[in-house]
Amino acid sequence: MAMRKIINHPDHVEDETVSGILKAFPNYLKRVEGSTRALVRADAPFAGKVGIATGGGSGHLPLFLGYVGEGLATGCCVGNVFSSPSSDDMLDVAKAVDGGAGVLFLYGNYSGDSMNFDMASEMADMEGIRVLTTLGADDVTSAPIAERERRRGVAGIVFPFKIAGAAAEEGRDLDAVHAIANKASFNTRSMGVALSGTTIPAAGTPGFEVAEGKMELGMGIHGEPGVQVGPLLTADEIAGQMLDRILPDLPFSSGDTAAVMVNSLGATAPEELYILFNKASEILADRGINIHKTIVGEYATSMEMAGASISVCKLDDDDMVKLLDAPSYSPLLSSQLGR
Amino acid sequence: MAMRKIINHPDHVEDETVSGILKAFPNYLKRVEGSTRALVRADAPFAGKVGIATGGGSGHLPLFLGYVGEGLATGCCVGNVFSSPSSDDMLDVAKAVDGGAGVLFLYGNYSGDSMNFDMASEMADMEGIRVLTTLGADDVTSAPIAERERRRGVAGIVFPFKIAGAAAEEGRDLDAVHAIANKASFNTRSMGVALSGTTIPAAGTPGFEVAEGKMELGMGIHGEPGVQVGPLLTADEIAGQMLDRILPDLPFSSGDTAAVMVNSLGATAPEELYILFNKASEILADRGINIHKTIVGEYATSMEMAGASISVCKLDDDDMVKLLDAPSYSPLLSSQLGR
Amino acid sequence: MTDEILGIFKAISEEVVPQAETLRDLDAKIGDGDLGITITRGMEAVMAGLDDLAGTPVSNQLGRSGMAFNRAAASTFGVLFATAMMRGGAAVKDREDVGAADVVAIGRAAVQGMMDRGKAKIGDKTLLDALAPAIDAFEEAQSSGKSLKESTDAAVAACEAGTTATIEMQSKVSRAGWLGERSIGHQDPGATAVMFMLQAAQNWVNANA
Amino acid sequence: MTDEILGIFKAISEEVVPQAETLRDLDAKIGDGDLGITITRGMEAVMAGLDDLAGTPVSNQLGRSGMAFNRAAASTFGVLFATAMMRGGAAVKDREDVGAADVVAIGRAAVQGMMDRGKAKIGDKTLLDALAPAIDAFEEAQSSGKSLKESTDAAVAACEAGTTATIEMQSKVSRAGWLGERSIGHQDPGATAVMFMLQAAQNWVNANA
Ligand SMILES: Nc1ncnc2c1ncn2[C@@H]1O[C@H](COP(=O)(O)OP(=O)(O)O)[C@@H](O)[C@H]1O
Ligand SMILES: Nc1ncnc2c1ncn2[C@@H]1O[C@H](COP(=O)(O)OP(=O)(O)O)[C@@H](O)[C@H]1O
Ligand SMILES: [Mg+2]
Ligand SMILES: [Mg+2]
Ligand SMILES: [Mg+2]
Ligand SMILES: [Mg+2]
Repeated sequence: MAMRKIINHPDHVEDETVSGILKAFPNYLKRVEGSTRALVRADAPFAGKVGIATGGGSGHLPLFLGYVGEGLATGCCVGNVFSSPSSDDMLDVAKAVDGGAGVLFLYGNYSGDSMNFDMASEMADMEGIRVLTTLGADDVTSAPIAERERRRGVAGIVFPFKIAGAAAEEGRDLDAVHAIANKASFNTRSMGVALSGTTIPAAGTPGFEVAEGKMELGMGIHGEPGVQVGPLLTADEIAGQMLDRILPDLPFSSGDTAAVMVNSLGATAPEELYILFNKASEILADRGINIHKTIVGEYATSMEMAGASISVCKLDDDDMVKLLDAPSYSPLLSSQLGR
Repeated sequence: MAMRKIINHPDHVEDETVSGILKAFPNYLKRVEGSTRALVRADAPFAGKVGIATGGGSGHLPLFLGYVGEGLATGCCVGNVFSSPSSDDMLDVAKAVDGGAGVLFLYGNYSGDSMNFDMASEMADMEGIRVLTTLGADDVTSAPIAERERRRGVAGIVFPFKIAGAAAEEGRDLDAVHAIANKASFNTRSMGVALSGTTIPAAGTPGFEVAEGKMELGMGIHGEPGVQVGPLLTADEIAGQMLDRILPDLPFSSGDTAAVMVNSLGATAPEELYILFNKASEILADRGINIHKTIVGEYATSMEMAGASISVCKLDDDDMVKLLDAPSYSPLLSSQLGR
Repeated sequence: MTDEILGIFKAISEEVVPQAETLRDLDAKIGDGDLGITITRGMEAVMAGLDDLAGTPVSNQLGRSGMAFNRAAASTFGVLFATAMMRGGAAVKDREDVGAADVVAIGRAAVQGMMDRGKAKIGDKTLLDALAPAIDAFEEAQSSGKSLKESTDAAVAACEAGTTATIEMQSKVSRAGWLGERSIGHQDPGATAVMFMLQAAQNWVNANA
Repeated sequence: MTDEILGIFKAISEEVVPQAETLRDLDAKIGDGDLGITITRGMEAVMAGLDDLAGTPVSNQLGRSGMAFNRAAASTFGVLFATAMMRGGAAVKDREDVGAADVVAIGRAAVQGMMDRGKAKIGDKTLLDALAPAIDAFEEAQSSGKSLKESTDAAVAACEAGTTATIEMQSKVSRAGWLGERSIGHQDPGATAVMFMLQAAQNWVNANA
């Protein structure tokens, strides 16, 4: 085994991870009966409240399971590393989180996930559960803005999680939760840079590589090719190039209020993230954009990939600000999100 | 530059990191006037309360700066990557966190740090500030138990931070805070495993390496040699070997109550930590040790080093439990510590 | 063909799983490289369920096999395979006996189901570009009175041509779509998987029909 | 020697900084490899402060230079160097004129200061094993009436022997102490740095005294 990974067997990574999380925080999560990969809050469902179900491939912690919590998602299904969970598990989660007010599916825009979630949504519908869907589709480099529905979802999904989670917690109805989740998703733009690849345990060798001293701008979190491979630039240059693509895309304009996230793809250290933020905040200030909230850390990773992403979410109004600032809790997340 | 790091210049890493943190959380930290590397809580000092000053080399975030916060340390001085801060900065922090009840120096046992802190302590004494010192010295592989005072401090310092921080917050006097910090430190034992090296930016090349497919058990967080280099074992075997050395060392016995931490040295993903914890919790249960609190994540890193450590802290009595469970907050830490 | 579909699945599995490496490599070029493992895990799950399906209606055999595939290997290919089987099965629902004459109805329903699910069109560089021409060719052969064997040969030939044609296409959807023009020049992995499956079915027809 | 100490610091810096690589390599073997950068940054900071110290008492020149070193390059070596200079300076506090006869008092105070600070003993494989024998040899040479130059030569010879002797020692303290027996066979980096410094001082004496 030529991987730098602490595991037992490549085929057991996902189940042992889930088992470890359940043992670490037994009061926080439970398995849906009869399923190993469908997990919901220990106290779910919540009568009269909208349930939020998420899910996606393993290998991205704290995504997706870590976003289950108070003021966040209500349940999650866990796929294999970098693979979609199955529609069966999604249906199980939908049923387990439905408190009678319907369910929001909130996940990243990848064809495997979305086709499975769509199938689960049809099955839930047949069981009398109303489901609406919001996709994270924040990566500006994955498709032009005119084809936004093709864009993949990356770390920026943090904002819809927080905002929709708070709206559901407040007791808003499904249409309202869906509307604000869509708004948070639409208002979020992200871009990433990768400095190394990552190895899927079951594959054993890196699915893709970035040569030392090089970087790939716009690479996806499973190694989807980016827009530009070149020599590794400085932190200030990287922050500049990212914001040069992110800001005109929405666009973010002078006078706007925004939340900013600098996210590590895994191996990149907090020190580097703060160096990036140091420049990013300067650029945003120069452009007249007011930073209401800053989030820096590991929020959406690709195992041991080296790299980082910047996400910016425009906060249109006081309601979005209030929802973003609402308390939330998950033991897999930083205190930064909690208050 | 053949490093996989997002930085501007090797000599600016530390200052730009601090600057980014201050910009990200302006209400949380402030610089001591006239110093760039001495930082304290924005609302420090606290009249009548013991101040807790920490510090150490950069490159270990969230150590050390991230442990400044409510119910945690009051101030911190920041050294260059893997280097001690200077006694001047330590003195500045001591003066800035002293609320009239004296100051506890709490940091990891490395000769550069401890000689500088000792010097700062003598200078503080001359300025009429009473200082007592508690060292983190939890790495069981660095010296035999008979020479515990020679052991280096690693991730286990989290427990004295939480426990002494809560005691200071409660208003206990310096001797009491010192006594409980010493107890928490003494009751904590750790061991690490490294799967790769790390590159000091100013050096440009890895200070040490671990070949792919190998691991080094007991390696220190700056690459200090461990007790055994060998083929990379499975997660279960690693957890077993670590606990086999940790548990007899205090010793931890059947019926004991403990807190457990599984910490990533940087590149190692949360998934792997939970796989380690999955086995560690099983072993502890088998030995009759009751886990009161579980902490899993990045708490003490070595930049992009791949590897992990396990720490176990024995909770002697209800007082220790209460202090460990007390609320605390730092934006650089996980919600796991907060409640 | 009542339990014959089970034999065809077995033949497909036996022939396609050894080609997983090829699919992996193609998917690594314009996708994420998991199609090899998807096919392996998915077909193994189908195989594992076959015994339980013996004697049940074809619609059930198809639908349950599709679901088993996706449960074991959820993915774009998996959910499309499941959808195709469920919708194909639905086209012959409640029917005791299903024969060569039903292949077109099953195939059309499968294609339509996958288009509904995946919202891709012909020419978007997907497995549809392998499957749709195969159904067309089979239908044409049947309506001009060709035998099952001849119709199958025509279908596979059209499938092979369709698969090859994906090389020059630019992907418009899903993972490969993010590559834009850089997707041109690579044969679509999903189309190739469908081609391998139809070739296996063809071998089964030649040996058994 | 009033401002002469400034000249000596300059000579030390000019001669030792180019040897930083050697110190780095030695420290990489049984420490953390930062002694090269420590010496470079520390001595540069000393140099930068020299002009401001001209004309001030020797005790101040020593103490302030030591502090400047550690502020720029805090570390085990840095804090020991600072302690040595402060304590050495204190040994001649309030003295207008300081000469060769004071070297022993300064040296003894410096050694004692470092022992107080670092709690190491002679034989623990540290810079003490280079410096202490040098002071002893200087004192003996002085008391047997040797010249400053001869006394310096004797001190440096003892220092070199002491430094070489660290090779066979097992470290008992600090970073190298964690290596236990594996520290044997490597020359102590801190002792080597002290040796380089005394050799530079010796060259200064030969050229200026
Ligand atoms: N929207 C779609 N409609 C039909 N087929 C599609 C669609 N998207 C992708 N495909 C097919 O799926 C194949 C990839 O399958 P798979 O490897 O499972 O995808 P992923 O790993 O991205 O989930 C593609 O080669 C293509 O043939
Ligand atoms: N306790 C001690 N007392 C005296 N000298 C010491 C002591 N510990 C270490 N040293 C000296 O310091 C040298 C290492 O200095 P340095 O590289 O600054 O250490 P570190 O990088 O560990 O802070 C050693 O080679 C040794 O000569
Ligand atoms: Mg996939
Ligand atoms: Mg050092
Ligand atoms: Mg794929
Ligand atoms: Mg050193």
